[in-house]
Amino acid sequence: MNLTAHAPILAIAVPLLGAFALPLWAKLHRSLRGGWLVLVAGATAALTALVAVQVYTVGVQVYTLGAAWPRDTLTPGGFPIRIVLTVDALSAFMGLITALVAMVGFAYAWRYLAEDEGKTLALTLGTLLWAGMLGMAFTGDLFNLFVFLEVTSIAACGLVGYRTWASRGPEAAFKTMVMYTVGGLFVLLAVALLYGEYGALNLAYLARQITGSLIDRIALALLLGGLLMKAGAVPLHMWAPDAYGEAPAQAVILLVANTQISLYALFRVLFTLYGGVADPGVGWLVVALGTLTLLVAALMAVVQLDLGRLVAFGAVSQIGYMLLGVGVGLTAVAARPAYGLVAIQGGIFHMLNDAVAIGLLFLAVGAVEKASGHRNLAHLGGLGHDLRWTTGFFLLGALALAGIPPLNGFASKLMIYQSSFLLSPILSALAILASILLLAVFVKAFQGAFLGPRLTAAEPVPVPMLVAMGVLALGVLALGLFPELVVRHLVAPAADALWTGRDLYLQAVLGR
Amino acid sequence: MTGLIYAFLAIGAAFNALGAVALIRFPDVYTRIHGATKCTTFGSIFSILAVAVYGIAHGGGAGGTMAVRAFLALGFLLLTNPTGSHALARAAHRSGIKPFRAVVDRLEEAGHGPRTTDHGRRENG
Amino acid sequence: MTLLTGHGFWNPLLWLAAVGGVTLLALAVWSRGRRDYTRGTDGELPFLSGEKMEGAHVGGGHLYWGFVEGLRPYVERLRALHSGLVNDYVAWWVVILAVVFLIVLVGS
Amino acid sequence: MSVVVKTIARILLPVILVFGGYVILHGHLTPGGGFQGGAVAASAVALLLVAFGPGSVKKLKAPFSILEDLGGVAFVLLGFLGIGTTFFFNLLAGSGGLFGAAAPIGPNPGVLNTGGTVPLMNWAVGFKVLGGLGAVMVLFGLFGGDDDR
Amino acid sequence: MRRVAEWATTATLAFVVFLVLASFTGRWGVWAPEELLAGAIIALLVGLATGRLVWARGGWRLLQPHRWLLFLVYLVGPFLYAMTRANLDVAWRVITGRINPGIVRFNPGLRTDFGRTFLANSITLTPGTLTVDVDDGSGDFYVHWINVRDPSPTADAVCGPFPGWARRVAE
Amino acid sequence: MTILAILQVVVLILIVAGSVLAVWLKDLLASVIALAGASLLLALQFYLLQAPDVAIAEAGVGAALTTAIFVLAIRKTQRKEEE
Amino acid sequence: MIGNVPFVVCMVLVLLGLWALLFRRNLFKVVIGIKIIENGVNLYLVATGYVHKGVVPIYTYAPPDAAMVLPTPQALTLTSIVIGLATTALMLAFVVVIHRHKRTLDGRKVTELSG
Amino acid sequence: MIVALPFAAAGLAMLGFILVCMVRLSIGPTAADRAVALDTINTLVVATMVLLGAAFDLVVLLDVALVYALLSYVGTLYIARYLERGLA
Amino acid sequence: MRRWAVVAAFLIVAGGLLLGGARMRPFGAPRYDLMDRYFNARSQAEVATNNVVTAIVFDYRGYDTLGEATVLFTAVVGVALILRRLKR
Repeated sequence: MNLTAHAPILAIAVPLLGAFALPLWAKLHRSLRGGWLVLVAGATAALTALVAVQVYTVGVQVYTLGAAWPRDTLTPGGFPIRIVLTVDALSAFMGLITALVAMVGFAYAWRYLAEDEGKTLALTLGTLLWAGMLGMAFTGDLFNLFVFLEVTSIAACGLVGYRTWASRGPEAAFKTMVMYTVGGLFVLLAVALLYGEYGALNLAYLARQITGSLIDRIALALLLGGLLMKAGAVPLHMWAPDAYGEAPAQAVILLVANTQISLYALFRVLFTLYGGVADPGVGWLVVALGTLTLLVAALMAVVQLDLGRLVAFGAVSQIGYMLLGVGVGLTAVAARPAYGLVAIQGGIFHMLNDAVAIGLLFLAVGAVEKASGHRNLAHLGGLGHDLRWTTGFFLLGALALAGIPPLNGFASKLMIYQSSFLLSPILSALAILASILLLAVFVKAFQGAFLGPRLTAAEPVPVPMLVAMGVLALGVLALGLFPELVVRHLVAPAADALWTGRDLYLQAVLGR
Repeated sequence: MTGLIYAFLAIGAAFNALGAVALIRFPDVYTRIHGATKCTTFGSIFSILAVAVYGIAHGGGAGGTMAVRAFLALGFLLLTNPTGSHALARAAHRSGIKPFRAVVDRLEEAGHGPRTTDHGRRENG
Repeated sequence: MTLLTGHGFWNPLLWLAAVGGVTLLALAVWSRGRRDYTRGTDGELPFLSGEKMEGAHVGGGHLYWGFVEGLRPYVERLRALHSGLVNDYVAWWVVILAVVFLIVLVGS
Repeated sequence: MSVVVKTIARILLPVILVFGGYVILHGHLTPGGGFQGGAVAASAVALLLVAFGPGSVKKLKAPFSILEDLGGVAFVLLGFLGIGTTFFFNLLAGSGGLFGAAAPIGPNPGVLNTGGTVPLMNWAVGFKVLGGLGAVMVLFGLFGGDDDR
Repeated sequence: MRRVAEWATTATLAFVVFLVLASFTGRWGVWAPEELLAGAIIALLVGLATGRLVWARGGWRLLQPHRWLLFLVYLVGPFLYAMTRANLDVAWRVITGRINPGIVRFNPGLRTDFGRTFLANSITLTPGTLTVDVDDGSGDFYVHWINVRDPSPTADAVCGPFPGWARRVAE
Repeated sequence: MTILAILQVVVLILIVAGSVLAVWLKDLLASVIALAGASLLLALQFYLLQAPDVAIAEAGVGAALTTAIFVLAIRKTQRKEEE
Repeated sequence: MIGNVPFVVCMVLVLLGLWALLFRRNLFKVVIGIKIIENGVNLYLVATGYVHKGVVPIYTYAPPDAAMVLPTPQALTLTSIVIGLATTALMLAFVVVIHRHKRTLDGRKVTELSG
Repeated sequence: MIVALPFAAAGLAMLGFILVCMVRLSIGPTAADRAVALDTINTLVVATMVLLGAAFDLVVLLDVALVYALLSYVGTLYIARYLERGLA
Repeated sequence: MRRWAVVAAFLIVAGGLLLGGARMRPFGAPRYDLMDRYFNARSQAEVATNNVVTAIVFDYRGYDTLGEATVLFTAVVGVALILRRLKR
């Protein structure tokens, strides 16, 4: 068996198998569960990396499920009937992000979750969420996208409702679930419309067929609605602070990655599926929503007193930067000026930076909550005396997220500022304003929680949690100090996949 | 054979109609259950018999299967329908619905009447 | 090592070197300052309305109070929109969906 | 519930389970399949719960979750069976062995021994759905109190 | 021993049900051999799963063949007659709206679960009566009678020959 | 209009009627009953659209399981909708 | 023959569910609204696959030479029904737990996470 | 494709009766009334499915009717058990 | 005021959706030339199943079914997580 050819499906099937078997191992013995989880997570990460290496060195990978040969995408009639996994550079990039986040999350969860009976289930849900995200990233089939969207939705909501002993957890989970489900159902409605019109479900095939007719436009609207909701753009973001604030910390970073995967699906729809009938109106809509997102979320963060909710609004505002970057690219995609590519690169690079930095922040908040038992800024203070490492990590994450120069947030934000300046100076001014607001917010939170005299007693943070945070902190530093390497080798191909790679994507599936 | 099928269909439709009308016309739950259960069961029996006769007349594997399936559905209906009605009638009585203009209510007298639960609300009937 | 961003460039190492230079300069200036500052005087206590307070901490809710108060009129309006009611969440979504429909169907 | 309902439930429980098994078994010949049959069989759990009270299903929670895990694992492993060519490749169809008979083309009464991995997947999904939905019913039925009359 | 009997009888009955479901599946016989094999396995599993529950309250006498014959006779004879009468009765009452309802109690003297169930379902489908409750202990039937002629009737007054049939078939 | 088309339209009307009832009724149990009725008729519509697989799934799910879960959830919470 | 009436009716169902989501404060009604949307979408999917004078896409005892309806939407709908059931179960679990904490189902009183 | 027209006509009649039951479902003063209406609709739908199975002349369609005949009763039982407040 | 804005938005969405429903390919005449003709014609030979839907569910689109099974598993795990009995 040729491992490299089968890597795309194995990267999804292995975590699914792992998740199905995890409760069984846990029933046998607890140590077996740990070993199995390490095995599965390691294998999945390795397979994802293998896929990424293949994609970045060779080109778009296709895998036809159930065919006689993985590259047999077409039947004799010349159309794809089976589900085709299509992995291009952007998919692989998203896969790498999820792998990083999930590994860190598992390492963190190891000591973060209490060993009551919920730990096995939470770990299972985490694995399922990871598998769902990989499935969304790698699939080349519209209905399959919906199925894995639902996998991620349900797993995410289950994790959000983890804290059933308090009323806030289930409340946040219910609201999130309602929004996710409605969004997912409208995506399904769009799939039904497209299927009824073209009789096919393959993304590439549909992309060739779509002409911009009325049904196409309505389907586009429904897809936009559903996916923007899952991505959490203002004013559809309302579930996001609830969910981020209430979920356990190791789940929050997966939720953030999930948001980004939804953005990926949105970009896939906008650039690949509807790339042939690019509509500047939609581009401006995305730009407007992005600007609104980063401003409103930053403003909302100013008045928050709950540390988790404060960071959550910070996380929502980062979605705005990604939307802004890619939206600028979308408005420019017809004329293809140079700044469009830079904007997309900035947006995609910001996904990685956001996953690392906001993940670090959320993990630090989780550590604070576990160590001190509080999250309210009115009660916190002087944690820096006891939690030295956590303090450092929080500061690092906050500065990176606010875009302070040597750290990673700055590089991607700079790209977004510059390209959006070329589109409209007001946009970049607003973006910078939001960054400043965020800096103020985080400085406030940092000062309130960590500095000052020792107000709150805190227990030491377990080592695995520190290690998980340390990995992300190293990521922040590395991405900040060597952005050029990352952009040239990882981000630029991914951006090209959206910008000019549409034909390559279609050719990989459909030939010709 | 065709005449038999038509007759069965007509009887079935007529009694089903009677069940529906009884549901509308009768004054309280119990009498409605009377009408609905008896008439729809009887009507369905004849409808299903019509199908079974059609299947047998059809002959062959498909027709035989059709007849067997129809009779199975009939059996299931005969098992489940009266039970469901009984459960509903008992539930209605326990939830406090009095029979309409009852001459006598031995069940109420016997103390199987409505018990209040932790919610303490009675049926608004 | 230089990230080109279309119309500009960004090199964190260069930036770090510059920051190092500036830091050295600052140290040099600082080293020429007054020598008679000592620890344990009133100079290191927080100044809260002229009162001396031992162990005072400016909590997260109080830091740059004026800034937050200045933003409050805007933020309160936004906060009112975050009502926490599921129906409102869906209502916002429907509004955005309507906007998308208008843009997609009518706008072009 | 009253003795009538309990007795009828006693009669119907095996019938529902057999019918669920029938639907799963003939999934590739008549309408039905793993999910439908599993749902039908899970309705038996619902019937058990409603007729005999939550106490009757208390012991079923663990077996059902194990059943579901096993069904899921079996389904993925059946997918892995075809990994020599591709994932989910139907290795057994038309191979002549178990479930490997070729179906006669055109309208026909149906031969049970066909379909390749499809019947096996039917069974895996059937047990998985039975376990999963049964576990959901049991969890809902047992939540918040053990009072049974 | 009893456990094994429970499993075996349940599995056999389940197999019978399966056979009815899977009839006309074979090409040259009525049942294809693989159907029989698969059905036997399913029936065995079902028997193992539900055997204890099915026979938890006895009722072994139902297995006697002559009772099944009697049941068939009952179905096509008195039952069908009573049902027809019941429907004509309801039709008449629907048209005229003449009802005189009440819930009466009587004791048919049945002891087993199956007998009581049999009678209750028969009552529900036959003229003017609807079983509302059955007392588990004493075997009292509470019946909603659409045309009460006697507030304290005997079993025969309400449901005619059915208790006897119930005793013969199911008890 | 063939008789099949009439059948389909009538069932569609009934589905909409059941759904309207499910939304409109204040009593949650009645609402669930109406939803069960709508789901029942939805299965009938699937049947008319020649999709027995889907109809069986909808029958098994809608008739027994969804109703059961809804009723259990109502039992664990409360029945009336507060206004 | 009947035009696009089934499609329009499906859309009406979707809108009905959306109306319930928008204007019904009770959490249960929200779940019911989602169920109705889901019913509409499922019906839409199956309706896209219907062929006039088509028969079931099953060869067992099928009439010869009859056109079959499209099988793909049915397979998709099957998947969608399972997903709907899973979603409903999880949402109802949330509702039950929320009621356990708050003793109310009124959406206006379940607004701890606001602002 | 309708093969046997009388069966289809009978099925259409059943749908009319379902409409009548729907009226009771909407106005029924108590939940028990609505449950009775639902139970009646269940029976009528089973009859309709069997009739239409013959009308389409497709055996495979009758499986749906079987499933309904078996399972519709479970939903009714749940409602009944809720009404008598016994569902713990 | 806000309510009317929401109603207006709802009406716009309603217009879009109903337009989409009305402008679909006519009911009963779907696009048949691509996948579905292939499935109906070839599934008996390729997968050896009489039921084309099952062939699609478990063979041609088996991966979707894996996703579906995953959804169900996820939901069950989620329900078990939400309705778990807390030790505290």
